[in-house]
Amino acid sequence: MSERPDDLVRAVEATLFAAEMPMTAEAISTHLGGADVKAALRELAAHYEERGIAVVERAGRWHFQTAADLAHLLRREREETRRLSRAATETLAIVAYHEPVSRAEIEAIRGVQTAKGTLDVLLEAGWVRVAGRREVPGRPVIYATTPEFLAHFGLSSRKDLPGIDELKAAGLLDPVDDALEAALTRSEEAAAEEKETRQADENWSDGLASEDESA
Amino acid sequence: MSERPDDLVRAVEATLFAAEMPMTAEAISTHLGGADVKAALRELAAHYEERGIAVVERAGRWHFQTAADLAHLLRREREETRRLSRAATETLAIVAYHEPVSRAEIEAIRGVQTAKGTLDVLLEAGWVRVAGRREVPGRPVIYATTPEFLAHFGLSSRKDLPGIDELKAAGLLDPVDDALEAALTRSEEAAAEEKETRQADENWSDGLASEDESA
Amino acid sequence: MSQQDLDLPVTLQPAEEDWAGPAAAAGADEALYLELDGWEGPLDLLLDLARRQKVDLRKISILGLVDQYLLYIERAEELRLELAADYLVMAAWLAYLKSSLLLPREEQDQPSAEELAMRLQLRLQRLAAMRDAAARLMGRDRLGRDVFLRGAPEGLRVDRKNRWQCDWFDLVQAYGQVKARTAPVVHMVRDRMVMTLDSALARVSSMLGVTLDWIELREFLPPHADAKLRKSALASSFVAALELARMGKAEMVQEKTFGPLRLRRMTV
Repeated sequence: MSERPDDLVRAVEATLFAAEMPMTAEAISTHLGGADVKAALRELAAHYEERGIAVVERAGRWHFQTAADLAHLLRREREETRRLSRAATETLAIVAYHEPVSRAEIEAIRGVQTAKGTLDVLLEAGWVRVAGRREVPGRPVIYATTPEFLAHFGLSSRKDLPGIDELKAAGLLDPVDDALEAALTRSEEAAAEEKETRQADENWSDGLASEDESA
Repeated sequence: MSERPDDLVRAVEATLFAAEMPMTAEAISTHLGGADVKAALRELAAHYEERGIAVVERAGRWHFQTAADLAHLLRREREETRRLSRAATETLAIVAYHEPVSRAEIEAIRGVQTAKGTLDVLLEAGWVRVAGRREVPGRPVIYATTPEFLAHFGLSSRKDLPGIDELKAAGLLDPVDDALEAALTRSEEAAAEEKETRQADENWSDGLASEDESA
Repeated sequence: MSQQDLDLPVTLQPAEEDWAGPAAAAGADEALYLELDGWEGPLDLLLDLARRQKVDLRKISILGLVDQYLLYIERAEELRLELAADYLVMAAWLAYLKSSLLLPREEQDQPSAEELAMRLQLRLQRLAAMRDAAARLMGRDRLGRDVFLRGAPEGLRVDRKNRWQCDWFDLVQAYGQVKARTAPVVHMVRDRMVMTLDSALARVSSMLGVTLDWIELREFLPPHADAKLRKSALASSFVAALELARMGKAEMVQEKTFGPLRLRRMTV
């Protein structure tokens, strides 16, 4: 395809390629039995100018590197959609209902220790922020939700979150097993009601879907 | 100096150059967001054909390596790679030319028991792998070569094994029993044909001898 | 005798070390007799002797080869070299092969000596082919010896970025569950009506005192008690009856399995 470069150029090219560190022209020359490699290096630099890799000199040492405009290829980002864990969801809910809260307060409300990573996930998601420190002994960091949190969950303000009474009415305050049982019993009841319920569900999920898209 | 290659070729070039391991065309394509890279790889291989470094395909994976004819320049500072024993070398050749092959089959060809360590050395070098079991009484383990084996010995695929076509044609990769049966059948056949056969044999052995010299 | 037994013996000698240092050069003729350790078994020695005939392995004289081998073993013994058993086994086998080959055809066993000779030849060819193949393989431009990978590749990195998913319902439900989980729990232990053994004992013995007739156990139970209390009373009364029987104060009879259990006072 392209013309065969002369042997010295080829030798310099291979030497530089196989080198584990950038090399000075002198070191390359020594390696190749004392040949004058300056011209060969210039020829290589010119040859690679337009290609995906480049031969460059930095502080007197030569090396191969990726073409500057392609450096982004070396680090690619892959976005993965992941569901929030149960612990993180609970923590987020507690921050939303009680903000600003410290980690100790979150743990007191959850009744379980909260791993540092759990809050990190929420910070990474951009839904929780550090909102300063509480002026009590130890000055613990306190957390609050962000505008992104409201946007993601389609809330105009935290006041839109259902209150405790509403949660109770929805059966969401029942212990998990009882709630499940109640749900099963309910499903066996009048089939006539079901249609209505489904209708309501759909309305609700429609609303959610559009929120998801906007998020 | 040379013409600027198209963006995809440059991207494939940069990706392959930066990679720490040989990459399949699929992996390169995935890294570059799904582009079809086959043509670009072919173009690169052609471009580098005459240069000090080369783009090669081994067992379906591509990598850059130094040109073979520059070995004498690059070898000097390198530690001499450890030599394989004759037993290990022969065993490796038998696995490569006969794969998949059991230990008993290797021993039948070599006429000696193969020490456990011999296969271990090849497994450890990453050139041979366990390829399952043969479904015969005793279910012996069978061995085959790896992509690393092909890469190490500069073979694109097993078809590139030196002389494999000639060995196959001469029946030298068939078990002794099959060859014996064939030979006996042949010897019982018309004596008139014998002359021709001998002629063919001579051609064959000439071919093999000349390959030996080139090796 | 099976085909297997007649075939070449596979020797039991383990191979030499698997990574050799710089290879020891073999070669000179007298070295042949001193390098016994250098052979990978008798088949290897046979192949080397065969190659000394400098003809195609397909045209090799098996009789000539047998003689060479036997001569070699003889000389090695004269030199007092220690021979591994497999070399001697091979020598014996080859001597047998030679005598068979020299016998008139009709006196031969099955398989014929020619067949055994051909088998030996085929095996030598196969070993030779693999030996050549190995040499050619080792002579290739090898990665890390003749050709090299890039010394310092930048490496390709894929940074994973998470896009977290959670919806309104999950959030609200999670809060509800936290609240439900941590709400103070009150345990209600319901009062169960029971008849203790003591009261059953008192009740049964006093009722037995009223009459000498047989009384069915059920009749001892409080007549207006609810179902749960009746169950408890039945169990306690039964145990009480057994206790009274043990003490010799009452006798019990049941005519058939699961039939009514009757009880009456023992008259002394």
